[in-house]
Amino acid sequence: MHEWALAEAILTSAKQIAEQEKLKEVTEVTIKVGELQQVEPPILRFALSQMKSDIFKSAKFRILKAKSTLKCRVCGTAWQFNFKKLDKATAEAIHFVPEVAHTYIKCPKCGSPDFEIVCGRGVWLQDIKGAK
Amino acid sequence: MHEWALAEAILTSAKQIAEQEKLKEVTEVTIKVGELQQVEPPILRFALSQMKSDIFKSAKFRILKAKSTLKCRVCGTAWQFNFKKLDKATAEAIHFVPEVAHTYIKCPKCGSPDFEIVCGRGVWLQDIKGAK
Amino acid sequence: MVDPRISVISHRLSGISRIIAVSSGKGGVGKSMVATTLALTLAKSGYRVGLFDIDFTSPSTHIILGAQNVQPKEEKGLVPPTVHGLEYMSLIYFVGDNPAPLRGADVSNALIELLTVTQWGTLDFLVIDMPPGIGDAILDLVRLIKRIEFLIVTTPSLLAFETVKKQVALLCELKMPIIGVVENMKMDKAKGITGETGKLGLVYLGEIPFDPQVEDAIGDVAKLLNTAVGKKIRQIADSVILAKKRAP
Amino acid sequence: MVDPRISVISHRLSGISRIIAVSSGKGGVGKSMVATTLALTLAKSGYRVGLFDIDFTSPSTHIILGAQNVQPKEEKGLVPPTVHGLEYMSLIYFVGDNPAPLRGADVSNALIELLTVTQWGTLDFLVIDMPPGIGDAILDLVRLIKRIEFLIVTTPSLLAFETVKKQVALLCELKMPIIGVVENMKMDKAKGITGETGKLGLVYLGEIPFDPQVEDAIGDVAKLLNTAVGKKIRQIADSVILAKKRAP
Ligand SMILES: Nc1ncnc2c1ncn2[C@@H]1O[C@H](COP(=O)(O)OP(=O)(O)O)[C@@H](O)[C@H]1O
Ligand SMILES: Nc1ncnc2c1ncn2[C@@H]1O[C@H](COP(=O)(O)OP(=O)(O)O)[C@@H](O)[C@H]1O
Ligand SMILES: [Mg+2]
Ligand SMILES: [Mg+2]
Ligand SMILES: [Mg+2]
Ligand SMILES: [Mg+2]
Ligand code: NI
Ligand code: NI
Ligand SMILES: [Zn+2]
Ligand SMILES: [Zn+2]
Repeated sequence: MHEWALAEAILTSAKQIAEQEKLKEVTEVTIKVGELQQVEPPILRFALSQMKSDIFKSAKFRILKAKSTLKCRVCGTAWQFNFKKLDKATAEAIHFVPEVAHTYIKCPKCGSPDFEIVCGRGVWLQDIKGAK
Repeated sequence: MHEWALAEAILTSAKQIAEQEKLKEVTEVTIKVGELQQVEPPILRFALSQMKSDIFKSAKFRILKAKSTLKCRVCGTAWQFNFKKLDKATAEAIHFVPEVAHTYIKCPKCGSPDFEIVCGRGVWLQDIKGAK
Repeated sequence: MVDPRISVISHRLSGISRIIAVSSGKGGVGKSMVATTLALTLAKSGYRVGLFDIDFTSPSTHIILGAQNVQPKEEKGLVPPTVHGLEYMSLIYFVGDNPAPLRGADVSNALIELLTVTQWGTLDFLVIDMPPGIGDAILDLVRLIKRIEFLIVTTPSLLAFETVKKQVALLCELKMPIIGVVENMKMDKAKGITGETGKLGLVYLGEIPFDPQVEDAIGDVAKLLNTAVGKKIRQIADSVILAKKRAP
Repeated sequence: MVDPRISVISHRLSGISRIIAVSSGKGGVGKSMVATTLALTLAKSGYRVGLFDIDFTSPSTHIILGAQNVQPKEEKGLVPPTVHGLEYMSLIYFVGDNPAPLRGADVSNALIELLTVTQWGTLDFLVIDMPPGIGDAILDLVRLIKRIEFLIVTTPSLLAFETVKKQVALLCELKMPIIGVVENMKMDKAKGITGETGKLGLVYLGEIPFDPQVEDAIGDVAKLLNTAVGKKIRQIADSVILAKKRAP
């Protein structure tokens, strides 16, 4: 349940945006979770539902999953990250700090750990809908 | 005339691409030069014309200028870089290595040197047209 | 798309009274040694202290502490384990002894992630052990933790001090508070930097002797606190405790 | 949009016989001292030698060389000035004594720019002085200069050697050639790392004594070459000259 900390970040950030946009009530928050970090939508949703208050009272949380694309800086190969291949401890380490992927994952073509996490890294706030 | 080295890079890179695309002749090369580096199109054009050979014999070089946008990572301010404000030595340093802008330029709002060069940094190869 | 993490960081650090970055443009001047020993000394004096190693690609504090078989606990975030009295956080929990080849953007991202999810709780001091250089780590700390205070470590060598001067110039320009300068690995005959420090308008916090015994104390905290280095840092800790935050 | 610079780098380096990166995961172990003294020694032996300082945010080699009032010449690129017999390139030509707060992506870009425009001409050796850590600089060198050879510097300290081990693990995995390991700042009583180096399958190139005289020789090249450090590096230079490129 370290997702609780991420959920709190989402609510804090969403609240700031809602205030900027002068929303009195937030009806929908769209969140994107990248596959690399393996955040489970049900866990995140539970955390969000436990913490939501005031302007979020009736808010729905849409959680979209984003595939994770890695791209090798040495040979240019792009590939989809398949976390099922990782052992449990490694998967958990990447779950906490996605950047440690550079310690465990190599380019499937040239073996380099020097790849870019093009997309699907962590948790993003994509959209907020509400009433003024 | 350090532009000569950049022109050589452009021709080398354009040639590689032309080979990949199996072009027998290149008719047009579109280049984008960012304002930050203050590369003068006439100088670059002259260097390109001096060096062009074989597949580039009848190539035209289109050189587009790109405004340089800097964005502060601390306060979020985005601004257009105005190199006319710089003294000659500073302008020349940035001309050679655009990143040293971080030594001389500060965010106009908060004074931080921690800004992103969003666009208009250096020299880019935008497009190649030719015949197979 | 908005990165939600940044917004929660100041809240996450809100239970911490003072955040001190042990820093130096130069590598190998003893940042990790000073940061670790300072944190241990403050903890021994009864303060609640955290130690955060953000030299992600070349961490040292876990070796100095002899930290082994510890892991953070997953509980509404990551709760750092207590190591020799310190709430201790490091990337080594996630990479072990393996290399962590991280580019600057990755260092930045990992730092933001750990600041987002680490539950430090209530602390009197959070001591941060920094990587050398003027790169992503220091720029992000300045950007994300406005109230951070810097403790600068140098050696008497011209090579170290010239580099430190640049870092000080940067911090001054950014109006960041500097507690003072520690002169580490001072040899008997070495010409000191007391005067130079004064010229920069900085507080000279004292010199730590070059002590060959320190090597044997790596991994043995009790021994470390009893070396000449440990004893000197006790005095420096007093200055740190008393230091008001001040812009240079 | 294609970055045209990458394509010309190997051509730009084609007149150079050997490219040697003096490297260490750890800061302050003497990379800059070894790189500078090695380059000077090779030049004194009659080789054509370049020295390239890529520790952009904390450069030291210009101070060791006492390089002053020199600038590259703009001529179909940038031609490095000759400093004490070395074709010498550093970011200090462009930033002077001012801080250069560069994030990793900026370090990477500046490195690529300088590799693109620097006209080294014909050289027997290009010695590269590296920043500490495992970040953008080393990853870019490995990516852009496939034939680069590494010379690893460490001290006898556990803190240095543990960090160096990680860097070696990375380089081995990347199949990069390592000339060998130099043990710097060896004190008389210190337990050496000869055995450990052997266990890693690396060549031990020798120990350089800790020599307090070195500080006085900073900025004075003739004096530097005459210190115990300078003399020892003369022997190490012979091993470097003889070393065949070898994957570890
Ligand atoms: N006062 C001292 N006397 C002797 N050795 C020291 C002293 N301070 C640090 N060291 C040693 O110097 C080296 C660099 O110290 P470290 O704390 O790792 O520096 P940094 O974190 O700045 O890279 C280590 O081998 C450490 O054991
Ligand atoms: N063999 C040596 N004996 C004494 N001092 C040394 C020796 N080698 C390096 N130094 C000193 O150690 C410090 C770190 O050296 P430096 O070359 O700057 O390391 P790095 O480039 O790895 O950061 C400098 O103050 C330098 O003068
Ligand atoms: Mg350290
Ligand atoms: Mg605890
Ligand atoms: Mg150095
Ligand atoms: Mg010359
Ligand atoms: Ni979790
Ligand atoms: Ni020019
Ligand atoms: Zn690859
Ligand atoms: Zn700003």
